[in-house]
Amino acid sequence: MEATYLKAINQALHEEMRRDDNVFVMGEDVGELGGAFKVTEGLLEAFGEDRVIDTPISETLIVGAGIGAAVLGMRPVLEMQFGDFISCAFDQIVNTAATLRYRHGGQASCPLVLRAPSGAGVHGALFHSQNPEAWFTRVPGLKVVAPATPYDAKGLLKSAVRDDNPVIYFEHKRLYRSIKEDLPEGDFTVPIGPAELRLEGRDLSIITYGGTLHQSLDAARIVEKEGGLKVEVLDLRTLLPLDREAILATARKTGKVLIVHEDRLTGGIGGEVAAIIAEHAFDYLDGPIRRVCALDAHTAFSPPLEEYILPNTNKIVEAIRELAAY
Amino acid sequence: MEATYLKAINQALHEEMRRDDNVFVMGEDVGELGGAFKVTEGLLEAFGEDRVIDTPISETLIVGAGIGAAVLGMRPVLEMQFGDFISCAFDQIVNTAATLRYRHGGQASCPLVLRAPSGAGVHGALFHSQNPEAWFTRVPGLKVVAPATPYDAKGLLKSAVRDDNPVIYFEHKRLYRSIKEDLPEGDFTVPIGPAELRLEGRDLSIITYGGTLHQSLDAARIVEKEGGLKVEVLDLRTLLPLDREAILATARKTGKVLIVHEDRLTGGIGGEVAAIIAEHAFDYLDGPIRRVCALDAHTAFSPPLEEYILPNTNKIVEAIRELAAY
Amino acid sequence: MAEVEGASAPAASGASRVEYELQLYYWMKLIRGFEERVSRLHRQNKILGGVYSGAGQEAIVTGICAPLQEGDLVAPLHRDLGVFLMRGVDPGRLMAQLMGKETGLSRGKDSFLHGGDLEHGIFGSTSMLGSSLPVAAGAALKFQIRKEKHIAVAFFGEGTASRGDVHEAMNFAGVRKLPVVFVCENNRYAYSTPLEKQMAIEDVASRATAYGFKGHVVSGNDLLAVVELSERVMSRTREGGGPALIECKTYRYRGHSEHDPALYRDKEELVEWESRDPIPQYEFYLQKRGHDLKRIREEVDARVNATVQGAVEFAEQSPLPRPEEALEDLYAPSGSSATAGNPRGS
Amino acid sequence: MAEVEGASAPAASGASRVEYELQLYYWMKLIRGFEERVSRLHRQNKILGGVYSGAGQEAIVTGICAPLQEGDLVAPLHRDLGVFLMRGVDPGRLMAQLMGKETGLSRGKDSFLHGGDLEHGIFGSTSMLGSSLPVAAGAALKFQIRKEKHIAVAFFGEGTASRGDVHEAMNFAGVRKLPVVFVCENNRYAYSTPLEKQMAIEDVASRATAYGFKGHVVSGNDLLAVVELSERVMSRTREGGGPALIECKTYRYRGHSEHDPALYRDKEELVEWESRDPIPQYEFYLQKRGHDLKRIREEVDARVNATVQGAVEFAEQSPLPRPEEALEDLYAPSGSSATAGNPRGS
Ligand SMILES: Cc1ncc(C[n+]2csc(CCOP(=O)(O)OP(=O)(O)O)c2C)c(N)n1
Ligand SMILES: Cc1ncc(C[n+]2csc(CCOP(=O)(O)OP(=O)(O)O)c2C)c(N)n1
Ligand SMILES: [Mg+2]
Ligand SMILES: [Mg+2]
Repeated sequence: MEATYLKAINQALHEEMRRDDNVFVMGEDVGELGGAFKVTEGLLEAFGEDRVIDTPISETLIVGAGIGAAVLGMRPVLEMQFGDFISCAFDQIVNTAATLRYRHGGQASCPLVLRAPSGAGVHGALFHSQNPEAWFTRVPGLKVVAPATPYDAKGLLKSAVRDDNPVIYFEHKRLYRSIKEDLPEGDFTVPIGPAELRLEGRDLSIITYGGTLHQSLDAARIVEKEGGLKVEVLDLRTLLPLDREAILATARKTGKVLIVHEDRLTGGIGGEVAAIIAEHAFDYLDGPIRRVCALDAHTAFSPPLEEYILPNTNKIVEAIRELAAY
Repeated sequence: MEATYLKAINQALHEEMRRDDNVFVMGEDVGELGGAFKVTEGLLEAFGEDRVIDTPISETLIVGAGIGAAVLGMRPVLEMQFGDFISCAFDQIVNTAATLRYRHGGQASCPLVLRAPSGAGVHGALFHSQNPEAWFTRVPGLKVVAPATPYDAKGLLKSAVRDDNPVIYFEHKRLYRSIKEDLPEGDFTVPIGPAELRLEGRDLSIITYGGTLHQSLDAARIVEKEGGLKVEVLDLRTLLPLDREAILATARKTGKVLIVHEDRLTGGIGGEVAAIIAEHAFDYLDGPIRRVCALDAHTAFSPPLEEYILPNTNKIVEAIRELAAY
Repeated sequence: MAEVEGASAPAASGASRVEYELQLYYWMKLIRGFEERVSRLHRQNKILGGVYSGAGQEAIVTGICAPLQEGDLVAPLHRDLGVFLMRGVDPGRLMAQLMGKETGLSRGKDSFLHGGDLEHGIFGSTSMLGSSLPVAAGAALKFQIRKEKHIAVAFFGEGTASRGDVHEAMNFAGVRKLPVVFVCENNRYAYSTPLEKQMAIEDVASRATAYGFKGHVVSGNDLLAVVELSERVMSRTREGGGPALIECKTYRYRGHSEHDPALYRDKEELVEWESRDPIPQYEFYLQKRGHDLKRIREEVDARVNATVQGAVEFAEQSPLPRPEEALEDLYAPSGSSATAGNPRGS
Repeated sequence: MAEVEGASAPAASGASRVEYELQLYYWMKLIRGFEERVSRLHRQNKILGGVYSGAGQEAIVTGICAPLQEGDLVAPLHRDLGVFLMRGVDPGRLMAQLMGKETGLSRGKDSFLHGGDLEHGIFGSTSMLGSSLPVAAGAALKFQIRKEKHIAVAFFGEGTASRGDVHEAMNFAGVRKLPVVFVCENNRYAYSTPLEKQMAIEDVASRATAYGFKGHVVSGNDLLAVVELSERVMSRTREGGGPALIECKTYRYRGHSEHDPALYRDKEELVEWESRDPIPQYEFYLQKRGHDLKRIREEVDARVNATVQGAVEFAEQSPLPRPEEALEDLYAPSGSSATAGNPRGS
């Protein structure tokens, strides 16, 4: 059955709530409204007010209370109305949740999912366009995922709900209604951890995730058409822990690596990926490791500015050409 | 006159408050107590209650109110009692302060300093040992400094106070009383931006900052003594913006780079530094870029655990030997 | 417990008072007219991104801003477009801001009301609700330290009242007796979330006592009442009387944003509140005061139309920013105003 | 406004009540004895890191924890070591926790009281003051959703009351009428910061009304009063009566931490409060109830000494963790308990 990225998330929520009555949903306007993006639509009708909880505007409370319920065996799926507001719950995530098991001598766990609609390209400006993932990928105790397709969106959310650790789930707003995919009937999951090779190639590797996967694939097709270049495209999917083996395998295979993400260049995950390759696949490299990312600015509002800041297919094509020619 | 790292910071505060009566200090227990570490000692007596302000336990308020005063021309120097609690003020820093000028069309500025005692190695455990710097080095609009010597501590703090942008100033707790230096009489500053070459070498470069500078220098001396290896040591000092030229210059000169920091490996600043080198000095590299950092865990309390997690001179020596032999 | 404060005639009187009252009418109508145009421009795709209408709540902004003086600092929230107009921001620049034009307050950097204008004493708030209250407290701290007779004003919704930032700001304001006035626009909804899911009490104002200052409740649709109260409260705060909280009971006419049909609300409720519209209420008052309402209304409508039309034309004719400007205004030139302090000693 | 609640004899009576009252005495003495030993061990460098003494405040922990039941969840803060003892955590494991030993609650991972023990219904709080209150609200939410007759209890200091987390937690608790009791230990100082710099009101308890529930004030040095109040309040909360806030007025004997000589405090003040020490007060009560105090005191002292000594010996003999364990317990094995839910469907 064909489903949009948004619908896939919604389906995963319905199915997981049906499967396990420890699962409940909590956030601002997730009930009758079905969330600002309609991701939680229908849940209130199906599962009632005890399992679909509208909260006050209190991000710290949302995460903190989620933790309190989770240590007692519930499986909360929490929503930040926009991923940008995750900054308001920062302490609870990086300190209370991430250290919980460690502090309790391994005798407690914190099985919660924090859904955060993130990403730019929708005229969201400074506070509705952020890509906060790299704030969390440096925090042991957390897992971080960022699906790029409806299949992964559904499968990774199911895995996240079933995982006994706090998982931050970044869903890209621009993908909600812009991509569709046939999903298999019945239950399926996508494991947290492994990256996925989206396109096999031999000349150059693109390592990416989330919103820029599609631009990367487009760029790969363009350069193949125009010059026969075979670009390999690796979709990280899980950002913590990183799939080091897959990263190193593609780097060793092609010898040329282009890292692409919508998050800013400086301090984005690309730096970590580049460092892993520069340490562990150095001998295989045939050229510099390049990055195409958002420029080091806030995501400005006005279209010419936003366009200038964000990565896009053209910028990726350009970088592929340069790197291939190296 | 000889001064400890702590005393150097204290002197800078006294002198800047004397120089400019827009400068004021605000935080928890900064007044009569002189702060948890005595960094603000004597300020209350010298400048009175209007300029040395004890706040309630409200990190968000401290930073938010600092912003409000700063946009009106004051120059607040704010203190987090421990850098770890910066997580409680996260939103104000990364969203209100960092975007302020951008949002106001360049017609406003936010000249505040946020002092954050950070770092491990003092049995501080999970919540009194953190190195939060990399959360902020990915945020345009902020500046981030991390002095490693009394001279830099004083000079960078003075520059930070005089800077018209929000500057996060990480001072390493372990250095407070453990290092001393002769400081020149009179006013001097250390500019925000440039890294400092602490040791010239030719065989290998260590790029580091903060607490691990001293361990790196020790390690460099050890390997020189034992085998004549000439290690170059670059102290970043400013973490945002990074001194790309100095980073690339040392990498091109020696061809072998070891990045050392006390912050964790994954998501630490080392990844960004490695990526810059792997992109812009690739042709000069004679070996993999290596990193010696804290392991990817929280900073555990029990001495054997803490020691295992943190970088130290031995681990650096080890890595130098391996990389030199590459 | 705070009680609803009754409306009474404004304190001053005479010719200047009459003019002032007519000016209030103009402001309220300008805000409504401007915002209606904004909604339309949004439907026409000439304004992108989120648009949040303050329709129905105009009397609050008008009444709160009327007694403000130059040098005061105001932090408006997403529904307070009127603050910009009342503080003297050029309507054309404001419209340009909403359209992301180079001539807008943020030069196209941020959307809608997140561009501030310190020249007119407006702090541009982020989207993170409540985060502007600590900032307002800090501005008030500056006024206090410097012994300036200014006040800071922070607007917030009843939903925003649930944020921790609001608590920290009010507590600090109480401790230091800061010259800050917190203004809660209680329109009974936060997006789809009704009051009773937001708090277990009826009046946000009653929280002021938890911080050692006074909370006031007023009908936010009664311009006279709001003005009278804000004049009184602000002059007390300005004279060193410490912080205050004013809660204005009101109702949001439109959806949360222009994207929101607001199906979660009872239609009856909307009709009921529309019958308390602040504009006819105030028109009735003007009539009672002996004004020729028909004439005044025509005059004011014409002025409003001209102003709004002028603003739209200015904004539409303004250029978009150049792409490379995306990298400007991130940082102040280092130390550019460091010498603007009061250097002492060597 | 909350008033100070008077002490009265505990509700139940008879033989079991007598035993219970003696047990309370033992607990209070055990807490004091244990903490005194901790301070000494810290001076001897056998306990590293920050050590925060609850000396002078023992009646609070004792009185609050006494009515708790198995399955309730408590989030103690840094001065609430007694919570661990009263909830049945093995004193040896607790001492091992403080010494960073393998047998400690966190297996050496965290220091002092940040190790939790869910088996005994103790959530280990982080250092970030106030952050445990939302967690306690969430535990209470679970009890509510599951219709379990349990309660959550969160301790916090009057300084911590200034944090935004506290506000968000209490507001939510009020809205949902959660079974949670917030316990404020108002010892008049937060590190060096006195009450009047922390808040502009006298009673933290009076804030409860801002969230739609009741605040109670009690002398935290009067064990009987605390017990009586907590029994009453908790059984009401347990039966669905919603949240409550109990404020215990008390005083911190020692410095903020063992490193702090607390020179910022008036010595007179300390003497005054020492004269209200909870232990002699309670001893006087026991005597009035006809007990042979001398005998009881000797017995209890001996038991306390033996327990503390045993704990120290256990802890000292326990091994330190192996270095490589630093990388253990960061993650739960993926999905290890995922099937512990209630699988429905296929
Ligand atoms: C911290 C934070 N959380 C959530 C949001 C999303 N959001 C924007 S407006 C709004 C409702 C605000 O309600 P209220 O404060 O009552 O103001 P109103 O919109 O009714 O004027 C929400 C939830 C936000 N902007 N910031
Ligand atoms: C968020 C946060 N800010 C600051 C601190 C540092 N700190 C630890 S205890 C303390 C004082 C706490 O005072 P109070 O809540 O009254 O508890 P008490 O120590 O008096 O029992 C402070 C400021 C902290 N642990 N967490
Ligand atoms: Mg509202
Ligand atoms: Mg206290």
